[in-house]
Amino acid sequence: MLDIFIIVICAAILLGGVLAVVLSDVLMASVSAGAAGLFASLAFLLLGAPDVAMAEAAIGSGLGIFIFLYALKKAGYPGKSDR
Amino acid sequence: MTALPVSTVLMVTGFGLVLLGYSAILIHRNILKMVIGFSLVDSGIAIIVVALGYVQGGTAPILDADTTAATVFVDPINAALAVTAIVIGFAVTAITLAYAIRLYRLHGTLNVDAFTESRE
Amino acid sequence: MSALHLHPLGIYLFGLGGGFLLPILYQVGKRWLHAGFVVAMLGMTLCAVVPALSVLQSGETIEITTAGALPPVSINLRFGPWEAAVSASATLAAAMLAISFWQTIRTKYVPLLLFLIATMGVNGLIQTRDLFNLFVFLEILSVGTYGLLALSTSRAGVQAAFKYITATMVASALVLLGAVLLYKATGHLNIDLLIEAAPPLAAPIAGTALAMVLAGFLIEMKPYPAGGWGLDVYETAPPPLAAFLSVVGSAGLIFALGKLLPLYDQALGLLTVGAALTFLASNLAGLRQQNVFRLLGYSSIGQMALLLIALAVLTDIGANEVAPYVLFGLFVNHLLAKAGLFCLAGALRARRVDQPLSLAAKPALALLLGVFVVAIAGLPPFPGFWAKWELILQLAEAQRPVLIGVILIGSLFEAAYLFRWFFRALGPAEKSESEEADDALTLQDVLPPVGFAIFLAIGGAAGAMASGALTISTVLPLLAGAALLLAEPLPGRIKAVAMLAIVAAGSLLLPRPEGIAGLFGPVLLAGGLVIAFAGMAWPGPRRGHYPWVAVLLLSIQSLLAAPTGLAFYTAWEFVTLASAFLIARREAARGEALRFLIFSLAAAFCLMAGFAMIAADAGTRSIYAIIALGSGDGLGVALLVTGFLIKAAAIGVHVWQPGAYAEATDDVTALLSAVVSKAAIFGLLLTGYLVLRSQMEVEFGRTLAWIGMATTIAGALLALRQAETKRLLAYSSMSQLGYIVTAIGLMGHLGWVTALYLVASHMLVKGILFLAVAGVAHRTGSSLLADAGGLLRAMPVTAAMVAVALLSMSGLPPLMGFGSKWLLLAAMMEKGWAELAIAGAIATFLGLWYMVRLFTALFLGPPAAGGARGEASPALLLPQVLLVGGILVLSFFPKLLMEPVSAAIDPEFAATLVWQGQSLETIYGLWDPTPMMLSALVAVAVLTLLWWTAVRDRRVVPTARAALVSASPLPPALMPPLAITFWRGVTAGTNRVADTVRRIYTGNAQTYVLLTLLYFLAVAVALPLIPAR
Amino acid sequence: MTGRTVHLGLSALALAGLAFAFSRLVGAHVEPTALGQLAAGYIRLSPEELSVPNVVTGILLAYRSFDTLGEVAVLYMVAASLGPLLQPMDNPVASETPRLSENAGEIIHSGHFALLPLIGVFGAYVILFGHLSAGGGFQGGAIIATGIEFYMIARVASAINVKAFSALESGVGVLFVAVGVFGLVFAGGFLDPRFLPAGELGHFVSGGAIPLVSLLLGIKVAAELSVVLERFRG
Amino acid sequence: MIELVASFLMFIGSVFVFSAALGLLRMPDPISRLQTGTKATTLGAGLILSGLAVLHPERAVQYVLIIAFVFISNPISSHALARAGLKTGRTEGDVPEGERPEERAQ
Repeated sequence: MLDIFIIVICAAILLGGVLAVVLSDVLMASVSAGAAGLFASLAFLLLGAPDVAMAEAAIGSGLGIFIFLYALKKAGYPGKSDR
Repeated sequence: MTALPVSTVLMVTGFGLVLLGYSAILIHRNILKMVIGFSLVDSGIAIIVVALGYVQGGTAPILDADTTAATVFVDPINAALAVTAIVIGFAVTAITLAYAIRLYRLHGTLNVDAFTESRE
Repeated sequence: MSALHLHPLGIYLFGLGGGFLLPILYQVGKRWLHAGFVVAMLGMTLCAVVPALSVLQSGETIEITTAGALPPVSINLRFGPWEAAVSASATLAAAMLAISFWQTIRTKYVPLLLFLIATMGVNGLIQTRDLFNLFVFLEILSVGTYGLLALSTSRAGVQAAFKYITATMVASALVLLGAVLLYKATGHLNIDLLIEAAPPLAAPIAGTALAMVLAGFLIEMKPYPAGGWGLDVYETAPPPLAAFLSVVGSAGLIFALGKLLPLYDQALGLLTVGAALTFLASNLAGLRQQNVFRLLGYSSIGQMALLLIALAVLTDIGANEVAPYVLFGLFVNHLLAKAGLFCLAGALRARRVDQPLSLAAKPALALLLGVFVVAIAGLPPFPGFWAKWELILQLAEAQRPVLIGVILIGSLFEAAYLFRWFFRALGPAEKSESEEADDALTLQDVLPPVGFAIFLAIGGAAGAMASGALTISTVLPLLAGAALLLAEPLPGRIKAVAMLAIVAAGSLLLPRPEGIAGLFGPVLLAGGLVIAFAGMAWPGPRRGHYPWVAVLLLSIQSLLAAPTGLAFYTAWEFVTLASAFLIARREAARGEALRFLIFSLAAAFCLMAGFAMIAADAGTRSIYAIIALGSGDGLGVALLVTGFLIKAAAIGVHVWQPGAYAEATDDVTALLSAVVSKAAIFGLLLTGYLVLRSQMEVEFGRTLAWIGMATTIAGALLALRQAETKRLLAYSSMSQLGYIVTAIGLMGHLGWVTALYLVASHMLVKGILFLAVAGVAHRTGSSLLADAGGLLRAMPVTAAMVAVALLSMSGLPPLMGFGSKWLLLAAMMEKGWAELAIAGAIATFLGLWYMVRLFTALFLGPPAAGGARGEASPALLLPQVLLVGGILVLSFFPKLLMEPVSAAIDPEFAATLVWQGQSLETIYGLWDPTPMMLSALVAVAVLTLLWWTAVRDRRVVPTARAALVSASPLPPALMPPLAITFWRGVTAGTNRVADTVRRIYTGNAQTYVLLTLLYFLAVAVALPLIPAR
Repeated sequence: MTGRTVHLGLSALALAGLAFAFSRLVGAHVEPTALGQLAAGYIRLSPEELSVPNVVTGILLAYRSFDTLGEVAVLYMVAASLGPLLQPMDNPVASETPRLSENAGEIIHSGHFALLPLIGVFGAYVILFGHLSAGGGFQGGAIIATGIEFYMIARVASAINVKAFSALESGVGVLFVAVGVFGLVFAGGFLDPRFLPAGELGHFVSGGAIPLVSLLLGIKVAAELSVVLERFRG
Repeated sequence: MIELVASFLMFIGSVFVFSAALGLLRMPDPISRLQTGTKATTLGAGLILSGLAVLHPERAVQYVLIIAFVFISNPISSHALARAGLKTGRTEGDVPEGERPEERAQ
């Protein structure tokens, strides 16, 4: 049972990662990266690392996205994409 | 079920995330995308660290009422290291973003190719 | 633990506690902020330095545990002798840098606290024994740096900071992953336990992990080709911050790598190769660098790579006894000198390498900059010199000639670009007065560099003591120089007298050499003093002249008396430096001084490498023991001979000489030509002794003799083409030294006696000629042959002096030149080298020709337009008279010289030569001189007749004179400037390679990240492939 | 653009190389069935020596608290650096989007009164019970910082008093170091939490100074993260 | 019996959450997506948590707290999102032509 969960979660993490790389919109990309982090914290929870899960959820994906959003605003978003 | 152990699946994910992060850093010219790449690398490393500490059938290394001698724990050291790594990763991401903003203010662009004033 | 007892843990308490407290103090008041910073910085420094002293004294390691548990469970720190030494010096340097940083950071609390915590981070990197903790401290240093880089607000500065962050993030990610994977593979994070477990490099997990950690730390040290981001930061950061990164930060990084080194026993070769590549490439790239700070960055990276080479190689060859001495010497040299350079360059607002900074007008600053440049270039008396010498000798013992080559070539490049900058900086700046006023230096600007220089001097003395070179021979020249430096405010003539007195008295204190050195000693001392007396003719203050002359003359005495290779080499380098600085005193001569210095250093490095190989072969470092053993190392001897020949201006490598002689001040030229050039001859003679004992005598001699003869002829031909008196004499000097080299190449008693005779003769003659020419130039205001003429009446004494010198030099009877040429031809015929003898005769003829040309141009014919206003000054004439006296004495009583010469040489030949027991008179008797004598006399008669007829016919004289003065011996097409073309080509080629090397640094952050990743991959691929030694 | 092509080609090479190295690592990975010696030691020692059932907290706040101290220093340095870094520059090219001055709306504004106490309580719980259950200073501090972020969203116009927050984090940092020194003076070494009584395993008041350290850490992290957020917002 | 109730609650909750996910995917514009996402997940999460509370009555208080938290935070956050969308003018749909439900219906 754990296996299936983990595989699904991992797929979600990787999907988030791929989206973060592929999406040309920086806002979408940063949110995808945050989603990957959120799924990662779920995986941590399942794998017996609740402390890490909390840290990742709160710091890595939670506050991480916030500073990205602020940075985007300061950097003139929505601006031209790099492609 | 599946032949792969849980921690291997997680490791593949972690390394995959690291690779994705580096590909973002190397391919995208937008420095904000590069920073996103770095934060993906950080997440990936955290996943790898936790995966490396996983013990088959292990539970969180927190002793409570239902802990018995037979209880298997996952490695607490990896968890501790992962927490440290996440916090440091966040800190470094924040400062990188600050530099990205600074660059944007000075140049009005986020394109990394524009930032080559000193070279050779 | 009592409060008074300083413990290294205090570094962290002061660092963090102080760092945390600063914002509060800032809100209380700025004064409190400053006080807090000073207390914290001081506390940290004391907590590093005081325990370090006691640890170094007792040799006992302080182990620091945290959390009340023992190491594997908790993190522990170690404060052993190594840690103590590096921690203390790095913290001290940081504290000194804080002074020069003060103006920039005092108003804000953020840079202050970052500086404090970053310094603490460096200490942590040095002391911690836990791998993950190492990562944490690495991050502390990195984040502190990132924050401090916010101080550079220029566009390029912000860009550089961003590049720096991206690249170091890759590096620290590698370290982190590697640490965790190593924990997975071995179950340890404690470095001692990891080393004990010795994880195999070939294992999939442990091996990759080790590669990650190694690559991470290597990348942090900005290796070629993955270090461009570091250079950008060095270029754009505030200088004290760049200095901090370059010395304090690097100290922590290389120490961290060093303590992990036992994990990489198998990979030392890889490390060496990588570091050697970095060393060579960054010094090569530095050659083309125009930005001063980027230049210092290249040098900095090069120095760290050198340290890494030394670390890896000394570990590899197990030279544990000398390792601390070499490593710490190199480290502390870089630490102090580079920090000083960055601070000083910052204080002087240096930007571009070719920008003059008016340093010649600010002697104290020039001295300071000179100290740092000399130290970085690895020259005595600074710690890097002693360390590098020992390193090269160790490498030679371990049979690593390629590595020696890499180190010396890289060092040569480094010296070249640093001294180029230094000489440029001496020049007068094009600035208005108000700008000058803006540039006034504050105490904070000057204090740290002065401190670094003082520590360098102390370190140099300590290094000399450790290497056994702290003898009176090494110290006395420096003391004399320093004493005269203090006397600089006095009037010039008083300083001249003081200098002569100090040199004369000092030479009595120096050990008295024996054998041929005992002959060279008094001759060169007397000649040197006499010529140096001519300095009286320059009445000005002549700042910087007398100290260096004293160093020069005394060092030559030390060189002659040197018992060991190190003593010889040290004195040799003192001579080189003193000569270069003397030449560089004239602004117009600085380009030539640089060329002189580069060729001299190349020569010196050849000597160092050659001696190292021979000493390794012989197993001793005493010069005379080596000669007695007769080493068989062919490459070593070849290198020695090359080195000495470069300094003797042999054909092909003579290009440094004419310009330097022509551009230097006149009395300096006289000293260089008459006295200094003899040091090379002395070295060649020593090498000759060595060769005599080994089995390669014949080929060596023949080669040397022909090189010498080619030099003689080429020098004479070139002298004939010169339009300037000093240049003519310079080529004549080259030509005459060629004779001496030929004589040494004869490898026989007679040849060597001749060589020594020629040494004395050349010294006297060239002393006279250069001083005479100086007198003429003083009076006529020009050194062109075309501008002079008809001075016979105005300057009769000078003319007489030149006539005597002319006769003596061109080998006409009855003066001593005749005797020497005579002996030389005799020796050649005795060897059966007839071709050489013919060539020698031609050379003699050419020599006569250019001397007659000089004399005619100066003294005969109609008086030139400028005209002379009387005889040269007595200060110039008196030395000439004394030297002429010497010529006359030696001409008429040759035994005065011949007998001691023979006596000095005889014992050396006793074992190998058939000359045993035969006196010089017998030798004369063996070969009939009559035909030679007759032909010479005939030639003289014919020439005199020609001259006489020419003089008598008033119409002929001007035409004949003009023809003689402007005549060219060969059509220019037949004398292509081969050597100059060749060296130009070498320079251009080097520059082209340097440009190619630099091109990889595109300035793009993405490129740098890519390069760091590729660097890691290269390490990962190479690491398991390196075979076990 | 040959330079770009070369860059992309080499990037592909580097990524492929990394992928290969990583695949070797994954291939060699064997999931263990038991803990290593050191980890097992911690599981045994943490309850015994420290009376801390959450071994991760035991490691983070006691055995490897030197790491934690360093980590706090990193966060602290970043929070401090952001001030000068994000200050408006003298020579900007791009102009800033001005900060919104209007309020966030009635619903959010009212909502934050309801939610903030909840978040605060949860954060405090995570901090204070870090030694007994999952959590600790870092995590709790981060949660509180999220609450503060929420406050920032709800009250767009209000500024966080950065001065007060940085004074708070500084003061707490000094206290942290002081606690470390207490450990040095009254217990086994620097950062040893056992200068306070160990208490009974599983009780709230137990684990020596670990709850205290956790509290300090929580406040410090919360303050630091808030400063970071405010700097980015401002 | 308790397990049955709990399972039922959780199953219904899952259906709601699933429909929310479906809605997020299929709805044409941000406002509609928020609408489905918020309402359905709030209810779904509430139901799942109630199921858990039934299953573990000893921790019922905590579950109730969580439910309260979700019930407050979900609407607020989606309101904030909607408002932000409105302010920045991003309320237009971005579902490609031919994929929109109304087009499909024709």
